[in-house]
Amino acid sequence: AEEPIIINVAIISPLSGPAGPWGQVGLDVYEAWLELFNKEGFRVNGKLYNFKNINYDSLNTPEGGAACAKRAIFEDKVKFIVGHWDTSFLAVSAISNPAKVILIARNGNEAVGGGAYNPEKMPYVVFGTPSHEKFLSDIKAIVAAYPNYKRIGISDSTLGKGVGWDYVDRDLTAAGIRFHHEWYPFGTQDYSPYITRFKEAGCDVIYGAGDVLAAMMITKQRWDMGLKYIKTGTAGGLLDPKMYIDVSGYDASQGFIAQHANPLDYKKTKVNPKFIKMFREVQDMVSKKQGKPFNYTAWTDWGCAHMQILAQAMMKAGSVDDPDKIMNAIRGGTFDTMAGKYTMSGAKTYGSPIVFGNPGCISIIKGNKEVYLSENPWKPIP
Amino acid sequence: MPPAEILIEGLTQSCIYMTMAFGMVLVFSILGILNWTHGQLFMLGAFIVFYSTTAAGIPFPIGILLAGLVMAGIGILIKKFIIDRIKGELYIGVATLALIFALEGAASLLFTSDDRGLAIILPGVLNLGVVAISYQKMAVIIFTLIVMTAMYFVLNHTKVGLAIRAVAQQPVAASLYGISTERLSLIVMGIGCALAAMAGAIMAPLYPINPFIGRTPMIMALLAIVIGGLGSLTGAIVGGLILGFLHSVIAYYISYLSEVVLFGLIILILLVRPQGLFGASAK
Amino acid sequence: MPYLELKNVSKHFGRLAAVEEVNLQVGKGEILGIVGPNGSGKTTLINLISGYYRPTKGTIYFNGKKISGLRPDKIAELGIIRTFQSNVLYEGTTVVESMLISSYQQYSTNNWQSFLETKAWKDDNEKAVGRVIELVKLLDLLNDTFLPAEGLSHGYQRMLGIAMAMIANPQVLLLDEPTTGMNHEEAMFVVDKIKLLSEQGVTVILIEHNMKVLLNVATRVVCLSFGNKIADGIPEEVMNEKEVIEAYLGTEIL
Amino acid sequence: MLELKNIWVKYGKKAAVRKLSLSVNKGDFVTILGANGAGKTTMLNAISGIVKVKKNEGEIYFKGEKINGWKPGKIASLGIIQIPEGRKLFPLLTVKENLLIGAYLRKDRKGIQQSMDEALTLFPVLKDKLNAKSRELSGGQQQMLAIARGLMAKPEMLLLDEPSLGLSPLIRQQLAETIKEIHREGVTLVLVEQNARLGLMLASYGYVLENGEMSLQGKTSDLLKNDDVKKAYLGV
Amino acid sequence: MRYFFKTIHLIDYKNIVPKTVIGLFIILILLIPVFTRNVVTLSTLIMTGIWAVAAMGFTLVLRTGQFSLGQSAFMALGGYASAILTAQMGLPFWPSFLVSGLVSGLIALLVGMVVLRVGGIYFSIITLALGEIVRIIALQWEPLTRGSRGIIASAPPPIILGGHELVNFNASLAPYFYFMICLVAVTGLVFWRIGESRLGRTFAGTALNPVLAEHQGIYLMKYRVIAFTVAGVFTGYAGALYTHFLQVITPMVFGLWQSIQIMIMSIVGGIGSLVGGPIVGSILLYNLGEYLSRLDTPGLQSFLFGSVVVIVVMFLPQGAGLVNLWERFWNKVVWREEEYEPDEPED
Ligand SMILES: Nc1ncnc2c1ncn2[C@@H]1O[C@H](COP(=O)(O)OP(=O)(O)OP(=O)(O)O)[C@@H](O)[C@H]1O
Ligand SMILES: Nc1ncnc2c1ncn2[C@@H]1O[C@H](COP(=O)(O)OP(=O)(O)OP(=O)(O)O)[C@@H](O)[C@H]1O
Ligand SMILES: [Mg+2]
Ligand SMILES: [Mg+2]
Repeated sequence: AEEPIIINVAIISPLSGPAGPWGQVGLDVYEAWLELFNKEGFRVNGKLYNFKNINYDSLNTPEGGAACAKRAIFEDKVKFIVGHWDTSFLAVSAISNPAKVILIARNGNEAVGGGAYNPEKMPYVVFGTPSHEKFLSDIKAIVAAYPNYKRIGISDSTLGKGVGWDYVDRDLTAAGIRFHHEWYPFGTQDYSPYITRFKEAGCDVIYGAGDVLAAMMITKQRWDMGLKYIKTGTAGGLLDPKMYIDVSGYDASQGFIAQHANPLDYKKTKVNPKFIKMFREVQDMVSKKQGKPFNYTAWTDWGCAHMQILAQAMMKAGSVDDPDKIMNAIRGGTFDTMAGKYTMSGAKTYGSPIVFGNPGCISIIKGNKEVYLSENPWKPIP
Repeated sequence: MPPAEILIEGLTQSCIYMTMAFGMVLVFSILGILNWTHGQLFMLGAFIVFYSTTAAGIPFPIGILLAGLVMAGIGILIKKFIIDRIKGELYIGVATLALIFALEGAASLLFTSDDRGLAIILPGVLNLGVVAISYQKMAVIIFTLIVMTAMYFVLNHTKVGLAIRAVAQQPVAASLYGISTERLSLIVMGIGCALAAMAGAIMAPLYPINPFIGRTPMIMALLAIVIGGLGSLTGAIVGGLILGFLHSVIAYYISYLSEVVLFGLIILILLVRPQGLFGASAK
Repeated sequence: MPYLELKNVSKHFGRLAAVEEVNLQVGKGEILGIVGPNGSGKTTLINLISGYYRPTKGTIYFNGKKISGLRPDKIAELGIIRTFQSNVLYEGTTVVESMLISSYQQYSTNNWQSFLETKAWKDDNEKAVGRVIELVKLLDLLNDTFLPAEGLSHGYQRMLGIAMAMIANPQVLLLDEPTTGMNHEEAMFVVDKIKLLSEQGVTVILIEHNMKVLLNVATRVVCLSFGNKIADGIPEEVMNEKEVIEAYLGTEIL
Repeated sequence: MLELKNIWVKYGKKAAVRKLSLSVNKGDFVTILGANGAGKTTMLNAISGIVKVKKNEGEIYFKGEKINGWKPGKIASLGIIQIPEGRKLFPLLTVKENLLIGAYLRKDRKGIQQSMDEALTLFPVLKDKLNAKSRELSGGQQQMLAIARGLMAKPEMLLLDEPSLGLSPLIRQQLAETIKEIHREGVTLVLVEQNARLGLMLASYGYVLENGEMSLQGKTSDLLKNDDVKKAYLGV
Repeated sequence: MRYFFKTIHLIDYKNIVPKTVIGLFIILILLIPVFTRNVVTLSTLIMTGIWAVAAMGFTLVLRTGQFSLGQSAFMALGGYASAILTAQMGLPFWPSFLVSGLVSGLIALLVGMVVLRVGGIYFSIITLALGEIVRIIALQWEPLTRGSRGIIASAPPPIILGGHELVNFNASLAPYFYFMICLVAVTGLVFWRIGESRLGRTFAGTALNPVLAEHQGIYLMKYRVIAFTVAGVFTGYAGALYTHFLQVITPMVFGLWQSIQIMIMSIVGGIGSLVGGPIVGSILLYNLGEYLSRLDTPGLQSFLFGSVVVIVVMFLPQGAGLVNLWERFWNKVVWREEEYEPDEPED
C-alpha cells in the first residue's frame, strides 16, 4: 500500500485549568475523527496525505497561547493551526500571521464581531465559526420553537462585551425579536441579581452567550428563586446532559435549551450521508475511549469541519505547503463538511472574505436526554 | 430597598464568607500568617461531600462533618509537615500560595476538572408571598449561625478560647504558664481548615463543584477579614456579612460594573478606617 | 524665651486624664528628671512632646515654634529625639546596621547625591560612619557590633536604644527610663554619657525611677502624679517634699 | 529540688552560659547577680525550657527528674513558673484575662478567685483597669500585671527575672514585702535582680554570674560585705 | 510584617563576585542570540527578563515593608499605555514606550500617596483590589481599551540609520532580546544603586520598625511612595515590552494570579538582594512553568509547580532566597570568609 505523507496540524486549546475539560473533549474527538479520516486520507497532485495532530496547552492565557504557537511553528515546524480559541487568539495570530501559518479559529473571543479581526492584517486567519453570527442563528431557532415568548434575555459575562453585540442587536431588532441584555462579571457565582433584573425586564427565556457554567448556575438559581417559568439555555452546547442535570438539578434542567450541532438530527440542513456515518462512528469511538456514552456534538462544527475545510482547500489549490495558494482556495470556496455544505465568502460579514458558519440548531433536555428542538440554517452569503 | 431575593442570596453569600473568614482569622491569629489555601480546602470540602453522598450514599449532614474532619486532618498535616518546617512568615506565606496550585492540581488529577453539582438535598421553596426562600438556603443560613455562635462562645467564654487568644499574642509567655502552644496551634489549624471545608460542603448543593471554585471565596473572605479588621473575629463575621450583602445588592443595582464599585467601596472603607471596622488602631 | 515649653497640655484616653493641664518650661542645656508613680503620665508626656500622641488640649513650643500637631518625623527633624520605655529595635539588623539606619539625620547630602554616589555623599557618608563607630565605642557596644540587635541582652538593648537616639542628631533628648535593668556600675556609665551630651549643649529630659541616677545627673526634677505636676525644682528639694514622698518615694529607698 | 549540672547554652557559636552549676533546695530563696549580658536571663530560660539545653551540654533536674529538652508548657506544669523579663503580656487581652492565663494550670475555681483578689489588693491600680487591654497600661502597671500574673499560678518554684524593672520606689518597697511573704508561704524562689540591694536583702543565698560563668557565690550576708559586689552592684 | 525582613543585612555586594567573572558572564549572555536563533529559547529568555523586572519592582516595594498584591496591575498599566498611544492614537513607538512607564509610575505615585498611609496587610488588600479595578476598567472602558477584545500592539519599528536598516524587530527575536537586556540592565542598575545608597537603608528602617523610624526623622510616607513609584515605573516598562512582544494586550493578561507569580519569583529568588534575587527567581520559576506547560495531563503541571515551589521554600534556610545560597557559597567557598565569631574558650 502507498505510505501517506504526514501533515502536522497544531491543536492549541486550553487543556488544564477551569477551561481544561472543553479542550480535553475536543482532543478525544479530533483523535477519533482523524483515525477515520486518515484511513482514506486525501490526495493532492496524486500524492496521498494524512493529517497528524500535535497538541498544545494554551493555559487559556494569551501568554500561554503565544508560547504554544512558537513551539508549534518554530520547534515542531507546523504549518497549520486549528483549535478552540479563547483569550489566546490574538496572541497566537500575532505569531502565526507573520510566519504565514494558516490559523483556522472557532472564534477569537469576539475577535470577529469585536473587530479585533482585521482581514488586511491577518491574511492567514480563517474564521471557521464566528460566534455572533452563530448566536443570531440560534436565537432565530429559539423564536421558531417558542413563537409565544415574551422576551429573550441574553446573558453574557463582561468578557464578551464588545461591538459584536451591536451587530447582533441590530439584526435582532431588524428581525423584530424582543430581547434584553445583561452582563455579569466573569466568574460570578451568585446570579440572582441578574436573574432578578431579567425577571423585571419581563424575560421568559434566558439564553447565555457566556460560559456554560454560568448557564448552569442561572438555571439552578432561577429555580431556587421560584422563577420556574423562565426557560434557560446556552449557546455553548451540551457537553453532556447528565452534567447539567447534576449541576442544576433534574427538575431545574428540564427544557434547558442548548446549541446542538448534530448532523444526525438536522432537518433543514443537508449533510453528506458519508459524514453522517462518520459522525456516528466517531461518537462510538469516543464513547468507548471514555467508557461512558458520549453525546457532545458541538465539535462537529469547530472541530472536524475545520480540518475538512483545510484538506479540501489543499486539494483545490493543488498544494500542501503554499499558504497563499491554500488561502486563495479557501476564499470563496465551497466545502462539504460534517456541519453541511458551505461557501466561504462573507465579504459582507465584517469585511472578511473567509468566514464560515454552521446552522443554528438547538435542542432541549428532556428527561435525561438531549432532544432536537428547532433549526435555523445558515444562509450562504454571496 | 432591593428585592427580598437579593437580600436572601446576599445572606447566603455572607454565610460562606463569614465561615471562611472566621477560619482564616483564627489561623492567622495563631500562626501569624495568612493561610492562602483556605479556598482550596473549601473546594476539597465540596468534593468530599459530593463523593460521600453520591458514591458512598452517606447522608448529607454526616458528609459535612466528614468533610470537616478530613480537612482538619489535612490541615494539621500541612501544618506539621510543611508550615512548621519553614522558617519566616514570608516564606510560609509563599508556601501556602504555592499550595493553592498544588491542591488545585491534585484535585484536577484526582477528580478531573469537569464541573459537577450535587442535587439539592432539601428541595422545595418556602413561599412567603413577598419572597421565596429555598429550604437549602435556609439550611445554610441556620448551619452557619449555629457554627458561628458555637465558635464565638468557645473563643470568648471558655478556657481553651482564652488560651488560643493568648498564644496568638505572646506564645512564649503562654508556654511559660503551662499552655502547650504546639498542640493548641494544631487544634486551631484543624478548626480553621474544618471551617473552610464545611463551608464548601454546605454550599455544595447550591453551586457547581470543580477544582477551581475555591478562588473567589478565598479572595472575598480575605476582603471580609480586612474590612472587619485583621485579627478580630467579630470583624471577620461582620466583614463577611457586609461583603455578602454588598456583593449581591451592588450587582443588582449596578449590574456588570458592580465589581468596580465593590472594590472601590472596600478601598474607601480602608482609607477611612485603615484598621478595619473592628481592628484595634495602631496607637 | 524658654527652649521647650508645654502650655496647659492635657492628654485624655477616654475618661482617663493621663496628663492634665501640665505647664512646663525647659531651658537649653538642662537635664530635667521626671519622676512620679507608675501610671502618672510620664511616658505620655514624652509621647506628646515627640508627636506620638497629639495633645487633647494645650500647645507645645520648641524654640518658639509650635510643634504640637506635627508629625513625629517633623519633630525629630527639629532635633527632638526620644527613646522608648521598652526596647524598641530594628529587629533583624545588626547593631551597626541599626545605627546606620538611625544615622538618617547625620547627612547633609540628599538622596539623589547618595543615589549617584557623588563625592560629597562619599565624604558625608564617611563622616557619618565615623560617628557611628565613635558612638558604638562610647556606649560599650563594640563587642556586639555585628550581632543581631534582638540577640543583645536587655541591658545592651537599652544601650543600643540610647546610641540610636544619639546618632539621630538630638538637640533635645527624651529618655524614658534609660537605665532600667542595669546594675549600679552600668547605670553610672550611662549617667556619664548623659552628662557628656549635656556638656555638648544637648538638652536632656529623662524619666527615672532610680534615685541614685536621678540625683546624680538631673539639674532639675519634676514630679507628676495622676497627670498633674505636683513638684518642680532642684532634685534635693523635690525629693524631700512631703507630697512626693507619700505618692512616690516611700520611706525606704531600694 | 532544682539542680543545674554543667549546663551550656549557645546562640549560634557564641556561648551565653558556660558550664554553669547551681542547686536550689525546697524553700530556698536564691538571688542571681550579674552584669548586662552575663547570662542571667538565658539561665532562667534554660530552666523554663524556652531555650533548649542539648543532651550533651549539661543536665537540669527538677525533683530528681531530668527535664532538659522538655517543652516549656510541660515544665510549667511541674510547678516552675517564670515571671519573664520584658513583661511579655498579652497586649490585646484585658488585665483580667491576663491574670486568668496565669492560673491556666489550676482547676480550683474558688482558689483562682481568691488569688485574683489577693493580687488585686497587692496592686490596687490594676483593679481600676481590670477590663482595660493590657497594652493600654503604663510601663510600671504592666510590670505589676506581669508579677500578678505569675503569682496567680501558685507555683512551687517561682523564677523572677528583674521584677522591679520600671516600678516606682514606693511600689518597689511593696514588692519586696510581697516577695518575702511568698517565700514565707513556702514557695522556692530564684530572683534575678539588677537592683542588687533588693535581691541581697531578701534572699538568703546569692550567686554572681560573669560572662556566663559563676564567679562568686555565698550567703547574701557575706556577699553584701564583698568589695567587688559593693562596688559594682551597690555603688558604695 | 517586619519579621519578613529578618534577612536584610546591609552587605556590601560589590565585592562578593570578582569583576572579571561578572564581565565574562555578561558577555556570554549578550552572545546568546549569536549562538541560538531558536525562537522558543529566545522568547522564553525574553519573558524571563520581563518577569524579572516585575519581580524586582515587587522586591523594592517589599523593602519598605509593604506587600503589594497588585504588582501586575502596573504591568497592565504600562502595557495599555503604550498600546493605546501607539495603536489607538497612532503615536510613534519610542516616545510612547518611554511614556508608558511614566504613566504607570504616575498612577503608582497618585495611588501610593493615598493608599500608603495605610500600611501592612491593609495595603496588600488595597493593592489586590487595585489590581482587579485596573483589570475591570480595561474591560469596561471600551472606547479607550477596546474592552475584552484587547488592543493589537505592533512590534517596535525598524531602526534605520543612514538609509540602512539596522534593527528589524520583525525579522528575528534578537532585537527583542537586547531590548529586554537593556530593560533588565537599566532596572538592575537603578535598583542596585537604590539598595546601596542611603535610600536602601532608609527603606529597611521603615520596614523593620515604622514607629522607631518615624521618631528618628524618617517620613514613612515619602519613602514608601518613592519605592512604590519607582517600582511602578519599571514594572510599567516591563508591561509595555511584554505587550509589544506578544503584540497584544487584553484585560485577561494581568491579574491576581500574575501578581502572585511575581511575588513567588521575588521571594523564592531571595529578597535579600534587590536585583539578583528576582532574576534568579524568575529564571527558575518562569522556566519551570514553561517546562511544565508541555505536560498534557490536566492538573499535573499545576500540581508539580506548586509542589516544587513548596519544596524549594522548605529547603531554603531561614530568611534566605536562592540568591542568598549563592552568596553564601561565594562567601564560604570562594572567599573563605569567616563568620564573625566572638572569642570562645576551649571546652
Ligand atoms: N537570641 C539571642 N541570639 C543571640 N545572642 C543572644 C540571644 N539572646 C541572648 N544572647 C546573648 O547571650 C548573652 C546573655 O544574655 P542574657 O539576656 O542572658 O543576659 P542577662 O544576664 O539577662 O543580661 P541583662 O541584665 O542585660 O538582661 C548576651 O551576650 C546576649 O548577647
Ligand atoms: N493608649 C492608652 N489607652 C488608654 N490608656 C492609656 C494609654 N496609654 C496610657 N494610658 C494610661 O495613661 C496613664 C499614664 O500612663 P503613662 O504610660 O504615661 O505612665 P508613666 O508615668 O509612664 O508610668 P510608668 O512609670 O509605669 O511607666 C496610665 O494610667 C495608663 O494606663
Ligand atoms: Mg512610663
Ligand atoms: Mg536579662
